[in-house]
Amino acid sequence: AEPKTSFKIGWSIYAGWMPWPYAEQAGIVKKWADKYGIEIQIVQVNDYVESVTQYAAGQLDGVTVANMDALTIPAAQGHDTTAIIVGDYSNGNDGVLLKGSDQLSAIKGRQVNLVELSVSHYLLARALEKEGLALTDVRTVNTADADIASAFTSPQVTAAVAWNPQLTTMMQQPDAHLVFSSKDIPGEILDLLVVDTKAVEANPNLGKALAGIWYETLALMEQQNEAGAKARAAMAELAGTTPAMFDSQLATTFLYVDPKAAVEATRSPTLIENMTRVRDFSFAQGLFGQGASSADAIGMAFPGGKTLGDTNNITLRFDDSFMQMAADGAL
Amino acid sequence: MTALLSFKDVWVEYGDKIVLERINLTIEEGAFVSVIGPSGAGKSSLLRLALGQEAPTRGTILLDDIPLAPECGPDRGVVFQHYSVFPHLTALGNVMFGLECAQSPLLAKLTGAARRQAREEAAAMLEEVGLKEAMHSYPAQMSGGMQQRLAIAQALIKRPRILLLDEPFGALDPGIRNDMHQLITRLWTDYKLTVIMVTHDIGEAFKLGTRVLTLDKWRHDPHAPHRYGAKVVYDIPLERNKQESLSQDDATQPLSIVPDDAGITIDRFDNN
Amino acid sequence: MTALLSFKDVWVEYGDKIVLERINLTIEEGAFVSVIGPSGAGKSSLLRLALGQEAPTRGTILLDDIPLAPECGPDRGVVFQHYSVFPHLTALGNVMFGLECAQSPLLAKLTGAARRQAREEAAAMLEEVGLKEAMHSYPAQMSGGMQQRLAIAQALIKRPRILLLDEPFGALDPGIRNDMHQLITRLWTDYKLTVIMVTHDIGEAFKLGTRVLTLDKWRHDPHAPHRYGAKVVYDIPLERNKQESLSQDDATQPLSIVPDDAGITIDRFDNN
Amino acid sequence: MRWVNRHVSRSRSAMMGAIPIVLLVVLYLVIAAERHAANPSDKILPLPGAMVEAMWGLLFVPDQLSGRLLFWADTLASLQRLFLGLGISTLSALLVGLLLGLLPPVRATFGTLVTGIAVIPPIALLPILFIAFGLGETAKVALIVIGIAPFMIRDIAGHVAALPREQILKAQTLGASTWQLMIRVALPQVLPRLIEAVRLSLGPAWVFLISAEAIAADIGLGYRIFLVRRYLAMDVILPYVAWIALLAAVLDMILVWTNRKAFPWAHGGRR
Amino acid sequence: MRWVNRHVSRSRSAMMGAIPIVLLVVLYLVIAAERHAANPSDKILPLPGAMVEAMWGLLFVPDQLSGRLLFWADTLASLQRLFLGLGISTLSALLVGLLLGLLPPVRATFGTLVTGIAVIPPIALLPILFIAFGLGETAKVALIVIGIAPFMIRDIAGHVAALPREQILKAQTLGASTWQLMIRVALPQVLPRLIEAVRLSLGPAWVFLISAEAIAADIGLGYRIFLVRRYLAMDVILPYVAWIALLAAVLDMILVWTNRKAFPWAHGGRR
Ligand SMILES: Nc1ncnc2c1ncn2[C@@H]1O[C@H](COP(=O)(O)OP(=O)(O)OP(=O)(O)O)[C@@H](O)[C@H]1O
Ligand SMILES: Nc1ncnc2c1ncn2[C@@H]1O[C@H](COP(=O)(O)OP(=O)(O)OP(=O)(O)O)[C@@H](O)[C@H]1O
Ligand SMILES: [Mg+2]
Ligand SMILES: [Mg+2]
Repeated sequence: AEPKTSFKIGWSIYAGWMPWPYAEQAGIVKKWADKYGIEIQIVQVNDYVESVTQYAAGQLDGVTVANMDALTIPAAQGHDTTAIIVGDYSNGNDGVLLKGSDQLSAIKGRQVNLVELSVSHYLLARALEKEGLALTDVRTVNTADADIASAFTSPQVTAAVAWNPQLTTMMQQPDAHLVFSSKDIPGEILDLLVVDTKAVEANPNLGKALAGIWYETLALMEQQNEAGAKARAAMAELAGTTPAMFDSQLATTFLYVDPKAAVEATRSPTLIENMTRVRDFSFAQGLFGQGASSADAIGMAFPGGKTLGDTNNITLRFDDSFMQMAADGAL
Repeated sequence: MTALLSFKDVWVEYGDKIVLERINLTIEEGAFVSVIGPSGAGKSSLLRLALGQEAPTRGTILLDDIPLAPECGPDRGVVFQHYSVFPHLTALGNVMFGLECAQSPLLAKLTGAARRQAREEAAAMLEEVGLKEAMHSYPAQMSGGMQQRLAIAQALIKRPRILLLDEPFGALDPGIRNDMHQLITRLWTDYKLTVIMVTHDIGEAFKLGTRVLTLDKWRHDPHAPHRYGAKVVYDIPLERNKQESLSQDDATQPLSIVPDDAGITIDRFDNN
Repeated sequence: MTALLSFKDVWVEYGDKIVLERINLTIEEGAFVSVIGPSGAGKSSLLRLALGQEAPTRGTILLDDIPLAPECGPDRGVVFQHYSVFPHLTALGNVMFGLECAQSPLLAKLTGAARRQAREEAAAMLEEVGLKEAMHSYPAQMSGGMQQRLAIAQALIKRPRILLLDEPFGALDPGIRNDMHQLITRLWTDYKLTVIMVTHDIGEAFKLGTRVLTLDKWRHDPHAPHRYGAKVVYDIPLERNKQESLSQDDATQPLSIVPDDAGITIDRFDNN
Repeated sequence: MRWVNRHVSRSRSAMMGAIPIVLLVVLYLVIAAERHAANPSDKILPLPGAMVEAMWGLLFVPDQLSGRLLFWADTLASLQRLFLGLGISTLSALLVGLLLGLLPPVRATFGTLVTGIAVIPPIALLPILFIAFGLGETAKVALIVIGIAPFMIRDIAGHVAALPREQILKAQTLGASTWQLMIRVALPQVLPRLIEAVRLSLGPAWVFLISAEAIAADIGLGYRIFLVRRYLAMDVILPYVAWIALLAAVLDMILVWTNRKAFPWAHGGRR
Repeated sequence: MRWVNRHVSRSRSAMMGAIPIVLLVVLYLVIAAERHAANPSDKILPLPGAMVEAMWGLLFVPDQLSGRLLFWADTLASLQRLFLGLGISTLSALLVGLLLGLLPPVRATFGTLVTGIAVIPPIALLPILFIAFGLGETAKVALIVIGIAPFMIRDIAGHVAALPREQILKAQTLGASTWQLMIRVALPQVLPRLIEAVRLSLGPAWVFLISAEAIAADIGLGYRIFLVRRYLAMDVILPYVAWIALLAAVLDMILVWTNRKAFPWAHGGRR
């Protein structure tokens, strides 16, 4: 059969993913897609969770997602997923906020609003761990990500975990203190572009085109000149915010602008270390689903043939080959 | 003449209240039956049975010797006591409705020549009931008597085999009422209809009917008022009015012998 | 006697259709005015004006020499042509309603002795109209005539100063109708009510009224049927029935001189 | 016999009503089985076995953290919110609806406002709701009330305004004041319609309840659904939705039954 | 004069209707000013100046990339979805409602199903909905339809079933078949109520539209509201909500007007 040539890539609003819609509107997507003889549609899904579940359900061929969610949503469901771009890690884009205290320890016994079972939940667990507390020491209240900013204005809410752009908004509250952030656990919260393994195996041009788009756009937006500023301003507008706000969000996002750095991060053993931590937390929270009997239930593969967990059930793969091509200028 | 409609040991009960009791009645084709009786006796109930609107609690009703389905159809026309017409149609639309249903099974709307003809026919009928000038009025814009006449026109235009009238002329002044008498008698003779008419006007009952039925409670127990239902207590044939004798004659001649009501309304109160 | 209600150059129009035209009328306290006229003449419209349900297009209506507010109150009682009663109340509840409103401003519900008394009064009134046994029935369980009697009982129990009746006895058989005549005449004399009654029964109009009004179009233009409205074409005082003369007398005596309707209903058709 | 006249007895009616539902269930099973034949780990249309398994824990195994049986705790929490919201809405619909429907000046003054509130999607104004009502139970009940009360008010007001003019006039001739008219004529006649309005609002009420629970909650049927939604755990979502539908259907039946029993006059017609 | 009888002329009515709205606006301004006095950077209740500023760009400055005026593009997209959803719902309500209301066997068979669908909160089914209809326009329109059509169907069916029995009988004696009864007696009489039902559904329709746009969209009024909500940009949200309310109110007025003009018989009573 003819390999599939038309693909849908979903994205949702997050500082580290804004290059995608910009590339689409600036014609970069079309340029690369044409080059590789395929069609790529960049689809915005307003709700982050929905974008990932839609990918898991097969409605999208690729999606922008955090490492933990890639593992617990599509991969845990047996949807064989390949991360072809490691775009950035959160370097302060996620944080724990408290009202009335700048000490993390004050969180004990409080009610914490956050998007449950998300990276926020993970961040909270890591924060509590560092403080010698357990998740049972707080009461979590599931709060939708679009509403968490306004929820935090309510006097009833005294602790919350959120990511950007909401986090920036919430920090502007007079009484809010950032007591823990992803800066404290660098590299653990990764923002990826994942695609359906079968799709990219059947048509590697997809991977090539996406890598081409990504690094061209990153290079453009990193320019410290008028063109770069214009690109960033456009992204800010797409994200519904101002250029200044957007820049401040970028500052807490560690973008792997250089493909070489991305390749390096993907190959480094810390990735395996971090993924182990993520998966142990996920398993403890029951995120692998009812069928999973151990943290090893879901297998992961890394560059260089390294694996983690059940090798017979590998559903999440980190593939550095396309980033490598970008680094080599071979696209 | 043959039996068109027959009631065989028919009872109507609401809960433990007996309304009609052991009604045995045969109505011949072409008869004009006037039904009189005190308020609440069950006259309207009897008409509802004949219409097929309600099924009797016990007993059977035969139409052409076939048990009557609890369903009404175009063979029976009706004017209800609370004359109801279609509020969303003008007078003309109300009268044309029957014609349209018959001639246009799919849309019940006529066009072109057929429409013009139906319109003319309906307009003629409206003129006969004195509503020519209110042709384009909606029922809500009409007086009580006008709505009643509209209901009559609507039923008459179909020339149904059996016409069931529940106090059809109650809201009309004597002049118009007289015209209606002429109209109904003419249609009855011309189309050999069978008419059952409930009325409170005993003069009217005797003037128009070939037979006058009186419904009333046959016994009254003051301690258990609902125990006994109404029966046909008088059944007076009036040869004089029969269609044959009328055919050469003028149907609207005033009747000289209108019985006094005293003899007919037996126990006026406590009939409910 | 003094003028209770006066119409001064009153017109009623619906759009460009003139219904009532230049009505000038003075109704004295204690009068019993019968209103007759062809269907669609505007009799109900006249009552609606007196009730305050509608305001005249032109002209003024005075009650006790004060312009009538377009609002009806407990001084005026009414029985509508399409007799309407409260569907959610039993017969008893319907009749008691007026008493409850008067005696219990807050809840319109009575308790204890007051309730028992109101109940008795209402039951007595129901018995007078022959609904004793249907006391606990809802209107939907009553026949047409029973609902009409209920509406009468409901209006009468309040003994309103002015009683407006629109064909109140239309759905009743002659026996019950006669009882109603007695009842209304008794209440009228006992409580010195003023009654305006629309009827189609000319005998009834002359039997009960102290004055008979005939409403009709005064001119008819076949090319512009709506151009002319109805006026009072006859206004016949009947000294004989006046309250003074009745006080010792029996009000229900049959009248010997009932005029033929031919002279009164002038142009029967095309009144609409 | 013409279809309009084909009366269906109550027992047959129940049977016939079950047919399309059974058919839908069968259709689901067939499609689910097919999908599972193609992909045994399909999560979108789970087979009954998976649902039973997933629900078992929620139904009968106490939660580790709280020690509660989650399913029942969810149900209880949601029903409590629902009934509170419905109750407040019904009362205010009755009150405001009567005033609005009966009194032209009140209608003129507040009709536009009620329409305005009715058409403003409350979920768009959540931030303001959070400020006004906080994030606890009040906010959830408030969302239900704001979501359905304006609709119910308008429905009741419309019904009151449509009462036959003759009745209003007649009541006045019988000496009824505006207040008496309201409580003795309009109120009792509007009660059957109020129950009808509650029935019609049940669906929207659940919608707002679930939206509220999706936004911020730690228990409730809607909370659970939105929590497991991210894993596309249809084996939990579908039984939960079915359970909601069942609860709502039972409520609906109770309301229909109440209407028939409580207001004989509205149903004792000639039919 | 008793309050029931105080008729209010149309022009006065418009004036009186404006009063509470003006009062609310004033109340808002006072509270907002107070909050700003306490905290000049308060974002939750922005002052009019901030709103004008925030809206200016959306209203009049073309978007850099797409060249569209975002506000108008949002409005257009949302209205398109709304009208499609309303249209489909109205048509199906008319069709199914007539059948359900008029034919007892159909009611027996499908009544339960419609009730069932009506009480299932479509929000709970969102994941399935997006899977079934994709992330495009279809899913959004479908959510509106699933959200409001069952309600409208039940309302219309109830209204048809409540037509006076006498009319149905009379039509049959005049020779009307079931079909003719449906199109000539029930259909025209139910049309005014259908418009009423559309009016009552406008609010819920907006709710569903906004919910759909909140989850998967890249344009639309709801999308914009949820997009900027991350920044607590009430200076955009409030004007958007006001705009939605205005659009809905205008629609409502058009419907009322249509009802009066198109069905004179339903309003030409004695009143
Ligand atoms: N809303 C309206 N619009 C237009 N015309 C109307 C309206 N209401 C009443 N009419 C007309 O006013 C005239 C008088 O009506 P009214 O009900 O007063 O007659 P009536 O004398 O009581 O007749 P009936 O004896 O038949 O009851 C009628 O011709 C009627 O068509
Ligand atoms: N749904 C019902 N439930 C209980 N009783 C009823 C019901 N319908 C009618 N009845 C009773 O049946 C009796 C006969 O009613 P019907 O309408 O046939 O009387 P009628 O002879 O037509 O009286 P009228 O001359 O007053 O119209 C009445 O006493 C009435 O109370
Ligand atoms: Mg009768
Ligand atoms: Mg009249």
